[in-house]
Amino acid sequence: MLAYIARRLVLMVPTLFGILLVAFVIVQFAPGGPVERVLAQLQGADTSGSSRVGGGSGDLGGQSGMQAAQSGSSYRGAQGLDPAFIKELEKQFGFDKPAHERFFKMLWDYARFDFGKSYFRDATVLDLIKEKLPVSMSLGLWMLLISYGISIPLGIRKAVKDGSPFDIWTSAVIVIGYAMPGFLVAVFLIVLFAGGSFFNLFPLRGLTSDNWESLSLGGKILDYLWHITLPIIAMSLGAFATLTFLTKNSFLDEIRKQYVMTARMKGLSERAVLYGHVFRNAMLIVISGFPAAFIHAFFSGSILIETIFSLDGLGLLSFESILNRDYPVVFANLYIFALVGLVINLITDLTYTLIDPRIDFEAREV
Amino acid sequence: MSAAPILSVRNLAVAFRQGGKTTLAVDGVSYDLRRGETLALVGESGSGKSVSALSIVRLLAASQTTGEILVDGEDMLKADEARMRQIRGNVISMIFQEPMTSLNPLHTVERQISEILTVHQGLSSEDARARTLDLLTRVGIPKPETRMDSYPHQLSGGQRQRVMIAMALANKPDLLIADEPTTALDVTVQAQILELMRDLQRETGMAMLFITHDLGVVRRIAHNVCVMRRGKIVEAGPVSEVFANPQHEYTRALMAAEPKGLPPPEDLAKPIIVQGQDVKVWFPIRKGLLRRTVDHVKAVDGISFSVRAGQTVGVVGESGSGKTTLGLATLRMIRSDGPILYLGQRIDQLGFKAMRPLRKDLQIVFQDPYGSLSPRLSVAEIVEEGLTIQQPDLSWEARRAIVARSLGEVGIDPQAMDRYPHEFSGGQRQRIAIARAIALQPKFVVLDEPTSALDMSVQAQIVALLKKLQAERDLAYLFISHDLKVVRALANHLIVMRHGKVVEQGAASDVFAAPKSDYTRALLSAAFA
Amino acid sequence: MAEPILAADETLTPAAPPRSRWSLSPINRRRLDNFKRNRRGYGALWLFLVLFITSLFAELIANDRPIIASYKGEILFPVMVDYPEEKFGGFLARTDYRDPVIANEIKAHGWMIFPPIRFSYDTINRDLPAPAPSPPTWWLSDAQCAAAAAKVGGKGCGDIEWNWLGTDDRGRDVVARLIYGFRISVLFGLILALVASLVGIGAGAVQGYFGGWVDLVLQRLIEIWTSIPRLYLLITISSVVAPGFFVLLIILLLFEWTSLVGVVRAEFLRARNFEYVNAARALGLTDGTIMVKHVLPNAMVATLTLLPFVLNGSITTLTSLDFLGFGLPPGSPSLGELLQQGKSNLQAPWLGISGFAVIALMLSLLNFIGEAVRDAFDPRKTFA
Amino acid sequence: GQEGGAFGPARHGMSIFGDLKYPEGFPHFDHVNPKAPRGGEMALQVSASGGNQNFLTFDTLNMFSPKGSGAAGLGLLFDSLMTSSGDEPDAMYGLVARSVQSSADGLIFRFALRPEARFHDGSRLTAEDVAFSVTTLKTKGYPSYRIILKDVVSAEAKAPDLVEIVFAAGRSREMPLIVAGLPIFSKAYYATRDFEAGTLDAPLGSGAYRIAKVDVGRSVSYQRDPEYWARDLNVNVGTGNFDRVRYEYFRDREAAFQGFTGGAFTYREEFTSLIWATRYDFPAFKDGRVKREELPDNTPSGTQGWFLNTRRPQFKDARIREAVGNAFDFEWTNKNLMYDAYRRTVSYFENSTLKAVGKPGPEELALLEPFRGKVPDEVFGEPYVPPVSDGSGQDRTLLRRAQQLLIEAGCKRDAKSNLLLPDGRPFTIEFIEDEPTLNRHLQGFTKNLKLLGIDASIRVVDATQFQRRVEDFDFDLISRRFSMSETPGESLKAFFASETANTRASRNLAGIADPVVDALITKAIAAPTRAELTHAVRALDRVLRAGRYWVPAWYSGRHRIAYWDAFSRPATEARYGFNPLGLWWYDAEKAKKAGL
Ligand SMILES: Nc1ncnc2c1ncn2[C@@H]1O[C@H](COP(=O)(O)OP(=O)(O)OP(=O)(O)O)[C@@H](O)[C@H]1O
Ligand SMILES: Nc1ncnc2c1ncn2[C@@H]1O[C@H](COP(=O)(O)OP(=O)(O)OP(=O)(O)O)[C@@H](O)[C@H]1O
Ligand SMILES: [Mg+2]
Ligand SMILES: [Mg+2]
Repeated sequence: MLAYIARRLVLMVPTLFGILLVAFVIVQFAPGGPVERVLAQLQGADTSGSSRVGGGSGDLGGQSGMQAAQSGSSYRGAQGLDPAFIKELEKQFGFDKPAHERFFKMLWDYARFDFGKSYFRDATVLDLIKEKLPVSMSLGLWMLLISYGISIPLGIRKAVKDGSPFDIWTSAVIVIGYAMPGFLVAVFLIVLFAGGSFFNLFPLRGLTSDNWESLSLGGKILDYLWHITLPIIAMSLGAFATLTFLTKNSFLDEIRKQYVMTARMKGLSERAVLYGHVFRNAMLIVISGFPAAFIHAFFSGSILIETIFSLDGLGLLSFESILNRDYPVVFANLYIFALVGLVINLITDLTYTLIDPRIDFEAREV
Repeated sequence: MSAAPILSVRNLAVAFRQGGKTTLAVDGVSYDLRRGETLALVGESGSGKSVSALSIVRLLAASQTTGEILVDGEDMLKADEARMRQIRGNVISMIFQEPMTSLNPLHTVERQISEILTVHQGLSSEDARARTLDLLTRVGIPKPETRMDSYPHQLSGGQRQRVMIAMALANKPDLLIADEPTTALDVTVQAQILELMRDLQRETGMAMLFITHDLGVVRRIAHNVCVMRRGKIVEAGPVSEVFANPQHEYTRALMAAEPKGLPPPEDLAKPIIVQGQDVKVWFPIRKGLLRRTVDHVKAVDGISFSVRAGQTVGVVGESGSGKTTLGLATLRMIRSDGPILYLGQRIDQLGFKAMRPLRKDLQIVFQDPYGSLSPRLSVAEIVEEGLTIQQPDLSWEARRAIVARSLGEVGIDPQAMDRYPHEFSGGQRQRIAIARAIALQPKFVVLDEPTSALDMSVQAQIVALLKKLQAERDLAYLFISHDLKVVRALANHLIVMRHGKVVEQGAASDVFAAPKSDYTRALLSAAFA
Repeated sequence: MAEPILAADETLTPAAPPRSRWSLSPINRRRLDNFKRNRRGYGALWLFLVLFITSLFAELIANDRPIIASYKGEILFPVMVDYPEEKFGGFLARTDYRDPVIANEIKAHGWMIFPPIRFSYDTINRDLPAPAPSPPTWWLSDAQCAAAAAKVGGKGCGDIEWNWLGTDDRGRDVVARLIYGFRISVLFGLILALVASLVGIGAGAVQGYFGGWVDLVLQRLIEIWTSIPRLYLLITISSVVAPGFFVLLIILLLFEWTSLVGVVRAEFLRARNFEYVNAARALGLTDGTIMVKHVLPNAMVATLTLLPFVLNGSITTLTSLDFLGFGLPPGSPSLGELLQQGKSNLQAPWLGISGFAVIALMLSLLNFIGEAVRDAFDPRKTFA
Repeated sequence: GQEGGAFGPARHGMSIFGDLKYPEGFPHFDHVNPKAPRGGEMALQVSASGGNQNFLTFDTLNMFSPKGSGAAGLGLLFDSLMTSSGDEPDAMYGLVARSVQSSADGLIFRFALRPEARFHDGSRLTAEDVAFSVTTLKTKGYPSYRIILKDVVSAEAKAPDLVEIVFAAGRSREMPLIVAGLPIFSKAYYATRDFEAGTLDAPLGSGAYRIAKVDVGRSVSYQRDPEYWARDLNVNVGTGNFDRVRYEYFRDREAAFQGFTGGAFTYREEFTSLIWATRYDFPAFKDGRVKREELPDNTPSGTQGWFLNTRRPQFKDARIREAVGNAFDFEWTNKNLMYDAYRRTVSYFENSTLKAVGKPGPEELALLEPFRGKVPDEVFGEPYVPPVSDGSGQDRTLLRRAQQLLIEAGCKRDAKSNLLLPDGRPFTIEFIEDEPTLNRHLQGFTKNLKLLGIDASIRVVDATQFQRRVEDFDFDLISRRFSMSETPGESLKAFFASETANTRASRNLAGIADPVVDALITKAIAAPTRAELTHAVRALDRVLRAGRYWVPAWYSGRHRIAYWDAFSRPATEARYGFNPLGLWWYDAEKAKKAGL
């Protein structure tokens, strides 16, 4: 096993190289780069695409239908672009150098975990990620908790009661929940509970109130919960389906096996049989997926929900950086998440062997 | 003995339904069992013994059970689940017929046994561990400390069975249902286990419902016996009476049936089919999170053997001595050291692909027939599978005809061939496994305890079949068994194993007649006592 | 003595009556029976098939062209053939049969039979009673309809053409869009889900079954593959070719298949240790057969469970691509677009609700079917 | 000796043509309420962006650097040399500058500063600071500043209260105004700070407001500075009446609207006819706590429309271009998709005095006459106005006309009725868009084009890619909106001159290359008076419209505003400066009624 782990760790290096290389090449082919992004923004276009997500704009076109004109003084001089200016921009973004040079510089920087700064924000990539992490974590961890906490027991119960009315109506509810698009629910919730028309009970935006600093600990917790209620509801409606059905079906598969009979014969309670014996056998995928799900919870993002509730999370960050051609952020994101992903994959694989001692990863030569 | 029966079964009937058809597996069975008494349930394989036993504790899924099952006067069929939980494992314990598949594959031995102790007796984990260790010692597992952390798949068949037994006895139940509890055990261990049960019976007044096909065992421990056939009890009574004076034709047949005859003498002129030289299989013992190898289980430790065409090499020896491992290594199902030759060609280094063309000549009947049958394939599909390799152009009908014949040969109603494996009895599954191996027309077959779950009559039939095939096709067998009677009837060469090593080896007749080592002698005397 | 007993009782009946070419083997019969016994699933299958096959003929159900028309004695099939307007005395290159001028002309010289819904997915209802998105016609008062009705010489809502579920924000009939949208979503989803699962299962199976370097290398390749910045790939590709049904399908396929690999690989890693897999190997079966017949059924549970969701996921993906503008070409009948419109038109609940209802229905049906299939292959499933 | 000739007199204000409505020492602008009470709060959303500002979020308090997204309202922190009057198109009056004088050639401007000008930290605002601000914005500022300030040669402090700005020869007409409107930073403050840094430290300004509170990405509040040095200055009388100004950010439009209905902010300008028409039915509106108004917007509405790329073979022929325009049924679109909220744009200078109407007057004729024969004759008649349809969405008369035009231009149909260009290639049109907003409106447009046999399709791409294609003129038809100035100058070249027709990334999207247009632009740029400018531009408008270079879209001409009823406003509107934040005041009594 040690040898295997070592092999996996060593292989991470070429893998990361491959990931960066492929991404780099693809990015080279993408039409329009940071220079165009700057120019587009100068023309008042929404380069990040977020206004598309946040709802159509007015009837006039232009960013959010609002006056994209440059304020007061500057629009008077609406002029063409100076080629020298474009050259200058290219230099600023390092595009005066050939691609391979840029690539190897990036590799060298990344090898030292130096991710550089965003093209368009005066912040290092790591700072940006750090800044967005709380939002993503909040959403992710709660979602994880809720989805696992509800889906697994529910799935098990459904398996036990397979075919009963309980099974049927829960299926219906879950499927309908899944079919409900989160963004519609979110908007619906906002109208219902956060607008001036019905109940103005919940906040519209963010994770905390602006007076958060001055709250007591209990107040902080309440404030926080108050803020995430709506986004979490909107996100979680669809979160149960796959896990519940997976649990149910895996359980159905195991539940009539001989060893379960043995466990029953021991006089174990139904719970002990289900959770103590069947669970581990049935839920290889689910359990071993947990570390990954857990880590992913820190980085999860949902562009739409983040937009609707004005939560600035990693989902929006990576989406906007991609459309904005903010390559340092794009590549650093890619690199960091890929690295995390590789480690998670390894952990997941090791969990397999912990769950089922018969599992190994060697080739079967016999 | 107290007068009120602890178990009283009245008119029990169990029916299975599938595909619109109803199969009556148990049909109006009635018997009583008193405290301190042992009732033996014998009968034909597939006669409903296991089903009737399982229905007592209501563990039969997808079936309709009617009648009355009174345990201490309480009708099990009417008790609710909570009550059943109190009863199971505490009042009634059960040893399942197939120990190989009855253990939770992902729990260690310790956990499996101590669980029942903590649940019903509320023992602390240390106490439970101590008790577990004690139980394992008592069921004859050597060096139990080292076995506590093993998973079922790391145990030999007999060891697994003993873990089951330890589990069942852990709580000193009032009623023990033992479904073929000693099939995977060699005679000495078997004796030890029976002794243990009897001790317990004396100590606590435990009643035993003992299902077996080994009439010797019945004679040794049972007070009463019921003979079952086709879901009905055809004869019942005190052991001594029934044995002395069997009334029913079937009982008489059963008693008389015994694998008979002797194998043809070894013909040293025939070519050697399979040969092994100094074969070694060491399993690493891994510890810790990183699963480092700290030691080895030397399951097979330098064994040399050869099997000729038309020859049967019997492998006997203590449970856990490495017989199964040897068999697997011979067919290159596990990695081994030391040359293994098939028709003079070394196969011990061959990979997956290179072995494949040879596979149809080298077959195996696994010790755990249930585990070796794909649960989602019908029996027909399972048996037919090998044919598709051997004779890929056969039509569907032709293949089915062959399947039907093979099944018929091992005594299975071909009409049942479209059922799934779990819908058969233990003995039936074992025969399906045999049918599968034989359908391929191999040159060499490893038979790992192929008759352990079969009643005498079927056993005899299978032995006869094996002999017939051997004679027809010059088949070579590596025959692993605890049942020395069967071995004597089949094997013309014998290897006696212990702790992974050969204790004694030679022509079967010689070994049976004049065992050289003490171990062999002890074994033989226990078997033919 | 044992043998006679056997021989006496167990008459060897012929295995089965000879099988005709198309009939199922008994075990498959049993599986099919099991499938049918799951009444919900069986019903769902029928309903789904009916809906799906009906939607395949969407052109005959909701269209702005007559199915058949007779003009000056000539029988025409406008659904299938593009007739220039000149044919009917007009001047345009295409004929709009809904245009009153043309309609009257044809009626004057013959007849035409329209499909039950006289809108296609991209037909703009030009005589909207209220600005788009305009409400279902039955929701309106006669006063609201008056202006539109006046054009056809009527007075109230009864006189105008009905939009049963209203129109979307471009004045297109929601029912027509749902019909076409259902078709495109299901086709897209089914193809995507099936191909992706096949490839994904294949890759996962190979990895899990063989292990070793095969696994190590494939896993690394997949890791690299899944890290490809998809949005850039999409942007790049869509800058070369206009994204349409097949382009999107292929692009999504490139990535979708990886979603099942992990699950299947895990199941295979586990199942390859099972005794019956060893037994199959001992039989000398090929790796392919072992994987498909013996190991795969274990992985099928997860796959079958996830399949409806993969299918639905493709709709969601399409939706989000629509959001970003990389989705189906504008104007295509996409359910995603409808949902999106639902969000930006809260005053028009019929948009969001009908989109959601169709997706929920589709997903429920697929789920029920999936459950029944699972039942069919579950050896222990028995129906009382 | 001075370069550039003698300096003119020092004046209290300036405008492009030198005309000033307000005399020196005027007490206050006409459109203010000099007695407006001060106090209260106005909370609103950003509706126009400058510098690096973004409508959806902010992450820095530096809006002048290229990095990050600046918070809204940061302009409130800074004074400029001069400030616009609001009821003249381009006049500015001294704020920090006491007076201004310019050299005879108009390339050197000297601003005399008020000695009392102070930064918020109490330090004096000097000429050094002004010079620093101009040069810094020119070299390090947000690109739009860098581009505009190209024509500034130098900015120098001649004395603590005298700054001299030198412009390059051939500068655009509005340059001095632009410089006079630039924010003024403290040189000392930035001596220790990086000007480009995307910082969250409140920058040092000198303006009427200071930053009170920042909640990154969500809201930023300003507090009126009671010590503001210029609070009683004539240009400031009656302005800046709110004690607090708060900008709220919402990433989602619906969330923002709901925020407004719930009172999270109090003033909202509506840009979507659909919301305006359908969503104002929430309780606060129904019971009168929220008011809704449409106020006239008299500024040029901007040039929005679909520009036809004449570089493409499809659009070489003006007849074809007109035919395409005929396929767009504005009347139907306006009624059925936009609640009749808009008016058709007909001119490039819509909603301004520069728009050509009726037959050309004598002055215009004088400008046009030399080109008779080189321009279509219609130029001398009524200017071209896009046809008005019958509102059916598919006006057969218009389509027939289009059909005729196409045939006249030499288009034919193939066997499958697809339209072919005169050169025999199929006629295809692809609309590209960088956001899906206009797809709704295009639906009917493309449908009609298809009826004509043209293979029309819509393609939405991401903004950056869009930009690339626009720069390369790689499009058939493209929708854009440009802001037009009331006093256009050099910018006309960028839009319409042949010199820009083939310059990459220019704004001459249609690729207009017409010597007549060039000549008229030269006339307009050289116009010494507003009247002459007006005639020149109107003449230009006629020629451009005759060229059928675009399918004009629509404009509103109104401000649709909704607000919680807590405000009052001056009786007279500022014609050119719609500025509720600056000119309205908080009415405590109303506010109480509205429950604020
Ligand atoms: N789930 C099931 N569905 C249908 N038939 C079944 C099922 N389980 C058992 N049977 C049938 O019931 C009969 C009795 O089975 P049972 O297991 O009780 O036999 P047994 O007497 O224990 O035999 P053995 O000695 O071989 O273990 C057999 O013929 C078997 O095929
Ligand atoms: N995978 C494994 N890992 C570790 N130890 C194993 C493994 N398989 C078998 N063993 C050990 O090897 C020894 C030999 O096992 P084997 O199954 O060959 O015994 P056997 O002779 O067949 O016994 P039985 O008669 O009980 O079936 C046993 O002690 C067993 O515990
Ligand atoms: Mg049995
Ligand atoms: Mg064994």
